[in-house]
Amino acid sequence: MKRFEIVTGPILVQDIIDKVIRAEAGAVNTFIGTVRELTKGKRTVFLKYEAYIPMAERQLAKIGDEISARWPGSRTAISHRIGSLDISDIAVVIAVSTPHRAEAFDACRYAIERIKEIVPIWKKEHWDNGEMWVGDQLETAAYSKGHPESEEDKND
Amino acid sequence: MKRFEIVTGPILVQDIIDKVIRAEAGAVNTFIGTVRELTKGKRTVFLKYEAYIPMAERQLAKIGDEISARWPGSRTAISHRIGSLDISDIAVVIAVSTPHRAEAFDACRYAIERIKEIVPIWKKEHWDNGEMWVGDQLETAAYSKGHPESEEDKND
Amino acid sequence: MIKVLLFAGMQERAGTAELQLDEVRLRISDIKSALEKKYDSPQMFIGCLSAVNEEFADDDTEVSTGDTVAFIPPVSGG
Amino acid sequence: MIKVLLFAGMQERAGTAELQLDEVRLRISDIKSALEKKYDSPQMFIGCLSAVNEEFADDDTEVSTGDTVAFIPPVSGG
Repeated sequence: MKRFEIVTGPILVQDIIDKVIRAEAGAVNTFIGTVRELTKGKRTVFLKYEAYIPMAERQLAKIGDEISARWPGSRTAISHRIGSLDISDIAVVIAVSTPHRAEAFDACRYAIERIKEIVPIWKKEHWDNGEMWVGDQLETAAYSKGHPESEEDKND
Repeated sequence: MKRFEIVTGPILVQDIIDKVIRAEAGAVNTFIGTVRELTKGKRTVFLKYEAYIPMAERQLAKIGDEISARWPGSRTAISHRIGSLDISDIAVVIAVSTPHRAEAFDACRYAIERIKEIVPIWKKEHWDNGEMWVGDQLETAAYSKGHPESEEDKND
Repeated sequence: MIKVLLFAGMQERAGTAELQLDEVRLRISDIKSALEKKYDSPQMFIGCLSAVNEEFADDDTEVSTGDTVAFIPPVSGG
Repeated sequence: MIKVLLFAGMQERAGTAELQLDEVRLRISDIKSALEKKYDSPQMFIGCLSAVNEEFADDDTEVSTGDTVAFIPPVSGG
């Protein structure tokens, strides 16, 4: 059972939860990132995620190690999907189990923030009238056929 | 589809998530409370939950209303199981969807804290050598056959 | 008639989940006093909330025939 | 031979996911300079991190035959 995975098909939330439920745990927090249709009024048609797969899985496992060190007694599982995703499809599922509830929230929150910092995965938004690699607006004002928006709006 | 429910059988996490996933949402946070075997070294054999069902469902819906008011654009679903639960069984599932991730965590956290404040549900712990209604130690030093512990340890 | 519901440890100690009071009109505080006497348990409502028809209510709330009063000991769901 | 991997927009602009460099030993900064020249794109590594054999590395890191260098543009998973 691989607890940190990049997958190419749909993610079943229960599978990820099953990897962390244990008799010692009283709480599981789960974060599910889905494809949102509208970002500041702009309509996403679909998304494409790409990853540097072996490094991404290694980095997800590293996040799990960081969480274990910071929240002793916790267990974490993360699956991130790549490829083409439609609106409402699940892109990422994080599950963290802990003895008590406060740490489950904190650790899961930590995981999603770290994913957005250190895991080599990239999202390309496709709109009716263009497409753009999110986070890539630096060099690509010309490349992007759509409207770049602030980093904060797009990357969550 | 009832979004705020007291149920007597197993809760399927995916069912609760399905009640809140929408095209406008990019994030779902889920809290799953499970029966923990050990609390401060004391071994729980099973738990029993009881509720004032109609009022409990009304109060869960009220928490949903509070969340909608505080986090516009969110949607919440909560199912709490009552009856006898074994170790690792799911007692409660909360799912909150929001456009962006920060509010999903905050709103879900708010929901579980409010459940522990305003929803008429009671937990009775059964150990090898006794049993006790959690939160009831005030009058029941004699009634409890086991060791009362601090409120904080037991009720999470 | 006023219906009174008891739960959890309070229910076990009273040996019943439900009581019927014949009075037509009562304040919550009156009901508490009556039950404290009935069960010889002057502290039985410490930490306990009250609800009338599934909404929280306070000691001064008046209830009348047809109402359901519930006493809510410290909750421990979740 | 040193393998270089490109991703996302960087890969699309370069028109390839992978390059092979014949050198036996290079610093990351040397590779960056060579690619900036090759693609006539002096800003192509702005905001970009580097990894050697799947671990983040800095510009001074030396790589040699058999190593895999990956350039990691700003990530946007989650």
